[in-house]
Amino acid sequence: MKSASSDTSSILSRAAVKSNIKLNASNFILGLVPERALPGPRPGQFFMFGIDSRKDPLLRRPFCYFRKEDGAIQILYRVVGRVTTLMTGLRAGETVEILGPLGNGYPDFLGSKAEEAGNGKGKTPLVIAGGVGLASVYPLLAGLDGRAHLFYGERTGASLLLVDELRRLSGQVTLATEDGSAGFKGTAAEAAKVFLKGRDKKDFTLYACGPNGMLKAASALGVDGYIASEEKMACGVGVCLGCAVKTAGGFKRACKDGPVFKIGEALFD
Amino acid sequence: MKSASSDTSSILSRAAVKSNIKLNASNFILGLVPERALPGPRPGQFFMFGIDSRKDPLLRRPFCYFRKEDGAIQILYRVVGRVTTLMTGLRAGETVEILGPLGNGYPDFLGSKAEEAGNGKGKTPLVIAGGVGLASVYPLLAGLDGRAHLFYGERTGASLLLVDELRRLSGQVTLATEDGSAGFKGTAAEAAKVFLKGRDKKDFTLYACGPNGMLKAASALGVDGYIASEEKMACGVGVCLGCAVKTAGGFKRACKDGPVFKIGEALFD
Amino acid sequence: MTDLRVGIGSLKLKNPVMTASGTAGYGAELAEFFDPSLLGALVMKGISLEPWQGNPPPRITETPCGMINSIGLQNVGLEMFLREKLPFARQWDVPVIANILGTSADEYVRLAAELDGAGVEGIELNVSCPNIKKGGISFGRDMAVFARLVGAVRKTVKSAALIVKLTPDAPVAEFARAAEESGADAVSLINSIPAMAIDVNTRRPLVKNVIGGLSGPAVKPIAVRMVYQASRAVRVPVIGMGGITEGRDAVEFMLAGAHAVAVGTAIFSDPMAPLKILDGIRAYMENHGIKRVSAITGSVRT
Amino acid sequence: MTDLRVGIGSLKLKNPVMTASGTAGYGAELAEFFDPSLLGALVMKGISLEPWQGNPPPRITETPCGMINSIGLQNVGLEMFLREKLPFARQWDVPVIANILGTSADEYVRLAAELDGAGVEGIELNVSCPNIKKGGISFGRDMAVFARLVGAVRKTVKSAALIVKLTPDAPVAEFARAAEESGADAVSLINSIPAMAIDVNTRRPLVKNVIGGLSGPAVKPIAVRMVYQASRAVRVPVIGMGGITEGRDAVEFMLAGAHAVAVGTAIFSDPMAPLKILDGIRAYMENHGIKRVSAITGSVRT
Ligand SMILES: Cc1cc2nc3c(=O)[nH]c(=O)nc-3n(C[C@H](O)[C@H](O)[C@H](O)COP(=O)(O)OP(=O)(O)OC[C@H]3O[C@@H](n4cnc5c(N)ncnc54)[C@H](O)[C@@H]3O)c2cc1C
Ligand SMILES: Cc1cc2nc3c(=O)[nH]c(=O)nc-3n(C[C@H](O)[C@H](O)[C@H](O)COP(=O)(O)OP(=O)(O)OC[C@H]3O[C@@H](n4cnc5c(N)ncnc54)[C@H](O)[C@@H]3O)c2cc1C
Ligand SMILES: Cc1cc2nc3c(=O)[nH]c(=O)nc-3n(C[C@H](O)[C@H](O)[C@H](O)COP(=O)(O)O)c2cc1C
Ligand SMILES: Cc1cc2nc3c(=O)[nH]c(=O)nc-3n(C[C@H](O)[C@H](O)[C@H](O)COP(=O)(O)O)c2cc1C
Ligand code: FES
Ligand code: FES
Repeated sequence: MKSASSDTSSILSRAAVKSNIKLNASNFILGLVPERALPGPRPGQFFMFGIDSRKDPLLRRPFCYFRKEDGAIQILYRVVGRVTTLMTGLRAGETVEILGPLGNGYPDFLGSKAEEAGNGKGKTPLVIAGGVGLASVYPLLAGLDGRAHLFYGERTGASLLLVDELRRLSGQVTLATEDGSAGFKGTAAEAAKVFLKGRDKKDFTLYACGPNGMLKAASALGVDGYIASEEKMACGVGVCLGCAVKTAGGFKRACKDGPVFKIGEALFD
Repeated sequence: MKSASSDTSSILSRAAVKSNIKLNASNFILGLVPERALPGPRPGQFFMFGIDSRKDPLLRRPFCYFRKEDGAIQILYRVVGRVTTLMTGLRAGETVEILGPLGNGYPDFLGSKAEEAGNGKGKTPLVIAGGVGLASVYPLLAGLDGRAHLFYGERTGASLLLVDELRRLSGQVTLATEDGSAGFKGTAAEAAKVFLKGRDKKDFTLYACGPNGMLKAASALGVDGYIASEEKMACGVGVCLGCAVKTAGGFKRACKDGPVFKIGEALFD
Repeated sequence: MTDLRVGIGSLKLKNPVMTASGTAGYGAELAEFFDPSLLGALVMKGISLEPWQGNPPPRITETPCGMINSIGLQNVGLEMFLREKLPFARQWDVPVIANILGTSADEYVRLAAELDGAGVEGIELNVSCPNIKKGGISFGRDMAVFARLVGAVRKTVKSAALIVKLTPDAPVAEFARAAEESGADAVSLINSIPAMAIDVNTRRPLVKNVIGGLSGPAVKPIAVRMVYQASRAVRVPVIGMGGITEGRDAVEFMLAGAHAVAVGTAIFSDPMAPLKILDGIRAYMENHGIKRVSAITGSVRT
Repeated sequence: MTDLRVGIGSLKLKNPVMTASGTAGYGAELAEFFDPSLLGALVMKGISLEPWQGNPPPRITETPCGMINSIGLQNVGLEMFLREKLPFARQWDVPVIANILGTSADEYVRLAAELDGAGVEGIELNVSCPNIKKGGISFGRDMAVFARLVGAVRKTVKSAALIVKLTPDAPVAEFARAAEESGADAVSLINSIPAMAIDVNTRRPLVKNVIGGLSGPAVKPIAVRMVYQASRAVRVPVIGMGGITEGRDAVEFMLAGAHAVAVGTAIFSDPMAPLKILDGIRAYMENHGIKRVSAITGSVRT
C-alpha cells in the first residue's frame, strides 16, 4: 500500500553532521549536510533543529542560517540549555533533523527591490548584533559588499566571536562589551547611538538581531531598517501562535510573519 | 560547604563503555568499566542500567551480571524496546550509569553452604535458559565446574547465542527451538521434561531463568532448585514494590527478596 | 485492503486522524507540507465572535515530554473566519470542524448558528473558556451551566455534527454523560491541563499568563485514562487526543475507546505528524490483520 | 551559612527535603545508600489497619517522562509497622511521618490514634483511597466526606503534625481550604494522577489493575500549578511533590508556595536523589545569596 506521506513535499530533512567546531567554551559552529537539497537559505531565515526523535527534549529549537561552507549549511550556536548542551556532543556522521529554511529573512537588499526596501547603495548599512544574534546578521555582511558598519556586543571581551573574520566582512567594526573589557563599554546599541550622534540618520539602514531589550534600543535609534526577533518558538511554521510579537496591528508570529520586522512595526515594552 | 552526598557510600557508579559487541541482529554484549570498584558480582545478581541522565526514558533497566572479561563487567542484552535500542548506539569511551550488583543471586553452590543449598556434588545441575534468560544462568555454568546440563531455548535456530562457548562450559547442552529449526522442537523446559522422564528427580538441582511461562513450566518439573524472575522493575532496590512476585506468603519483591527464588516459593498463575 | 472510515454522528470521515484545535491554524500553513485532503478532518483554531488578541509573550515553555501554552485563544474572529479562512479551507476535500469559544452561553449559540448556516461539517464546543457571568469558572467545570450550554447550542445546530470538548480538570465520565444527554453528537478530550512552570533564576513564570495548558506526550496516560472512562460512560463517539505522536499512540487511544483521534503538539515537532500517524495506524492494522479501523475502538482486553 | 530549617506545624525539619510516601519503603533500603538523618523527614509507605496484599503484577509501566504504578497500597499493616518498622526507623535522627490509608473514616481515626500514641512526628492522611461506604469514590473527591474525615482525625491527633495529602483529581484550592478549616496542620500534594497505558500488541493494559497512578517529571507542571493554587488558598504550610528530580525542581515548588518538598519517583532512578536535590537547593541558595530557605517559599514574581 502506498504511504500517504510519500505523496507530499516538505522541507523537513534528515541531515548528516559534517563538523562541530568549538569556538570557545560556549559557542560552536555545526556543519550539516541535508539529505535533501533545501531551497535558499537567505540571510535572516532559520531552521527548526531536532537533535533526535526522543520525546525529551520535545520541541525543535530555532537556529539561524549562518553560512555555507565546504558544502555544508552551518549554524552558529551558543550553549544555554538542554538542547544546545546535547548539541555539543554531536559528532561527524551522526544524523539530526532540520526543518527549513523558515521565515521571511532580511529583505532583498542588493537585488532589484533594493531601493524599495531602503537598501539603496547610497545608504550605509548599520548592523547591530547582540550576543549570538550575530548568527542572524552574519550572512548579511557578505551580501552587503563589505560596506556595513557592524556593532557587535557581548557581556565580556572573552566572549567576542570571529572578530578577524568580521573585520574582513565589514567596512568598519565596533566592538562593545558590557564590562568594558574590550571595545566600547556598554551594549552594541549604545555604541551605535554614540556613533550616530551628529550624523544624519537618513544616510543609514539598520539591521539588528539580539535579545528583546537590545531590539527595543535599536528600534529607538531613529534609523529606518529591520530587526530580527528571537522570540521563543514551538512550531516555527505558523500554526501554534506561540511566538507572538507585539505590533500596532496586534500580535504577529515571529516565525511566519517574521522573524524580520520593519523597525517600528514590532513594539517592545 | 561540604556536600551531604560525599558522606555516603553506595554502589551507584558511572561506568565507561569498553566494548559493545554485536552477536546478531538483536543481541549484543556490552562491556563496562565502572569508575568505582564494585563488590562481587555473583551469578544471578543484576544491575540497574541508565543510558544517560535524560528524563525519557526515565527509569533504569535491569540487566544480569553476565561475566567479567578484559577487566570489564559484561552484560548480554537483547533489543526489545527503547533503552535496549539506544544501547546499541553506545560506543567505547561513552559513559553510562549502573547501580549494583543488586539482588540475592543464586545460592553459594560450591562453597561451604553448598550441601545446605541443595548443591551437593552428588547432584547434577540442570540449567534451563529461555531466550535472553541465558544471561542470568551463564555465570553459573563456569561455577558449576562443567557439570551442568544446559537446556537452552529460543524461538528459532538463528537466534541461538554463543553455542560453542556454552558447550565448552557445560557437561551437556540441549538446544531447543519453538519452530524446530534447531535441536529439540519446543521450549527448553519441555526439553528438560523429556530428559527427566524415567530419571530420579532427586539426582538433580534446577536453575532456571526466562519468561514467566517458562519459569512456571520449570517449577512444575518436580526437581528442587531455583528460578530467577525477570519481573518488570522500577527501582531495583526494594522501595517501590513494583516487581511483585506471588508467593505463598504474599507478594515478594523480585529485586530485593529475589530475583532468585526457591522452586515452589514463587507461584505462577 | 484496510477500511479506515469512521462516522462521528452525521460526519463521515475517510480516516480517524484529525488535527487538534489550535495546533494547525486554519489549515493553510500545514498545506505547505502536505495535502490536507489526506486527513479525516481539519479542526480549526478556536473562533470567538470578535477577534481576540491573546496573551502577551512568553506564551510557551517546554516541560518534561510536554509543553505549556498560554496563547490565550488568540483568533481572527467569526467574520474574518467566514470571509477568508473557511473559504480557503474549502479548497481541500476534507470536512472542516470549527472550534468555538464564548464567554457567555449566548455567544456560543450565536457562533454555532452562524457556522452551522455557513456549512461547516462539525462544530466543537471548547468549554474550557472562562464563563464571565459565573465569575470566570469555566463552562466545563460547572455541571448545571455545562448542560444548559450544550442544550442551547444543540437546539441551534441543525446540519453540523455537534462535538463537545471536555475539560480535563473535571470528572470526565459525568460530563461526557451530561453532554450526551444534552444532545451532543460526540465528545472530544482531552483539552490541555492547567499547569505552571517557573524559571528559578528570574523567579518568573515561564509563561507570562502564569498558568497555561499542558499538552504533549506527558499527558498521554492521563488522556488515555479519561478517554477510557468517558467512552464507557456514553454511547456517542469519542474523539481522543493528548500527546499522540506516533501511530501506536493513536491505536492506544482507539483501544481505550476512541472512534477518532486528533493530533496537536506533535505537529509542532513535525508538521507531517498527522500523516505519519495515519501511516502508523494503517501499518498496525496490516500487521494485526485488522480490516476495519472501527474494530479497534474499545477493544482493550481488561 | 545557609539556614535550611523549616517548620510544618509542630514539626521542625532540619531541611525541606523528605521522601514521598510509598517510594522509600520504611527507610531501611535507602539507608543502604545514605544516612537518612540527613533528610528533613522520612515519610513512610502508607499503612492500613490490617496488612494489604496489593495488586497483582504487572504493577508498573513507564510512560513519557513518567511512570504508572498500581501497587495497590500493599503494606505490612499497623501491628507490624509498630513492632518492627517504626522502631527500626527510630535509629536515625530524623522525624518520621506515617502515611495512613483507610476504607472508612473509622479506620483512619483508629490508625491516627495508635500512631499518635506511638510517637510519630507526623501523620499524613492519604485520602485518595476508595471510600467503601460511599461506593468507592475516594475520600479526597467528596467535599463533605473529606471535611468530616479530616475533622474526626484532627480530634484524635494530639502530638503529631496532621498533614492532609490532597488528590490531584479534585479542585485543590477548595480541598486545601477545607482541610485547613477542619484542622489540618499542613497539606501535601500532589498524589499520583489516575492514568492508563495499553500495550498495543497484546491489547492489554500495561498495569494489571487497568488504571494506576502517574508520577514523575511528566506531572511536575500540573503539580507546581496545584501547589501554587493551594498555597494561595491556605495559611498552613504546603508540602509540594510531583516529579522533583533536581534541586532546581524543588526550588520551583518552593517558589510556587511550598514550604517543604518530597521526592518520590526520582528515587527509583537514583536512590541518592533526595540528597542530591538537597545539595541542589543549597547550591541555589548560595548562588542567589539566599540565607534562609523559607525566604524562597511563595516568592514567584507573577
Ligand atoms: C528565529 C530564532 C533564531 C535563533 N538563532 C539562533 C542561533 O543562530 N544561534 C543560537 O545560539 N541561538 C539562536 N536562537 C536561540 C536558540 O533557539 C535558543 O538558545 C535555544 O532554543 C535554546 O535551547 P536549549 O534547549 O539549549 O535551552 P533551554 O533548555 O530550552 O533553555 C532556554 C533558557 O532557559 C534556561 N532554563 C532552562 N531550563 C530552566 C529551568 N528549569 N529553570 C530556569 N531556567 C531554565 C536556560 O538556562 C536557557 O537560558 C534563535 C532563536 C530564534 C527564535
Ligand atoms: C532482574 C532482571 C534481569 C534482566 N536481565 C536481562 C539481561 O541480562 N539481558 C536482557 O537483554 N534483558 C534482561 N532483562 C530484561 C530487560 O530488563 C528488559 O528487556 C529491558 O528493561 C527492556 O527495556 P527497553 O527500554 O528496551 O524496552 P521497553 O521500551 O521498556 O519495552 C519493553 C517491552 O514492551 C514493548 N513496548 C514498549 N513500548 C510499547 C508500547 N507503547 N506498546 C506496546 N508495546 C510496547 C517492547 O516491544 C518490549 O517488548 C532483565 C530483567 C530483569 C527484571
Ligand atoms: C498552542 C495550543 C493551542 C490550542 N488552542 C486550542 C483552541 O483554540 N481550542 C481548543 O479547544 N483547544 C486548543 N488546544 C488544545 C488542543 O486542541 C489539544 O486538546 C491538546 O493540546 C491536547 O492534545 P496534544 O497533546 O496532542 O497537543 C490548544 C493546544 C495548544 C498546544
Ligand atoms: C510506587 C509508588 C507508590 C506510592 N505509594 C503511596 C502511598 O502509599 N501513599 C501515598 O500517599 N502516596 C503514594 N505514592 C504517591 C507519592 O507519594 C507521590 O505523591 C507521587 O508519586 C508524586 O511524586 P513523584 O512524582 O515525586 O513520585 C506512591 C507513588 C509511587 C510512584
Ligand atoms: S512558533 Fe508556532 S506560530 Fe510561530
Ligand atoms: S523494583 Fe522496586 S521494589 Fe523491586
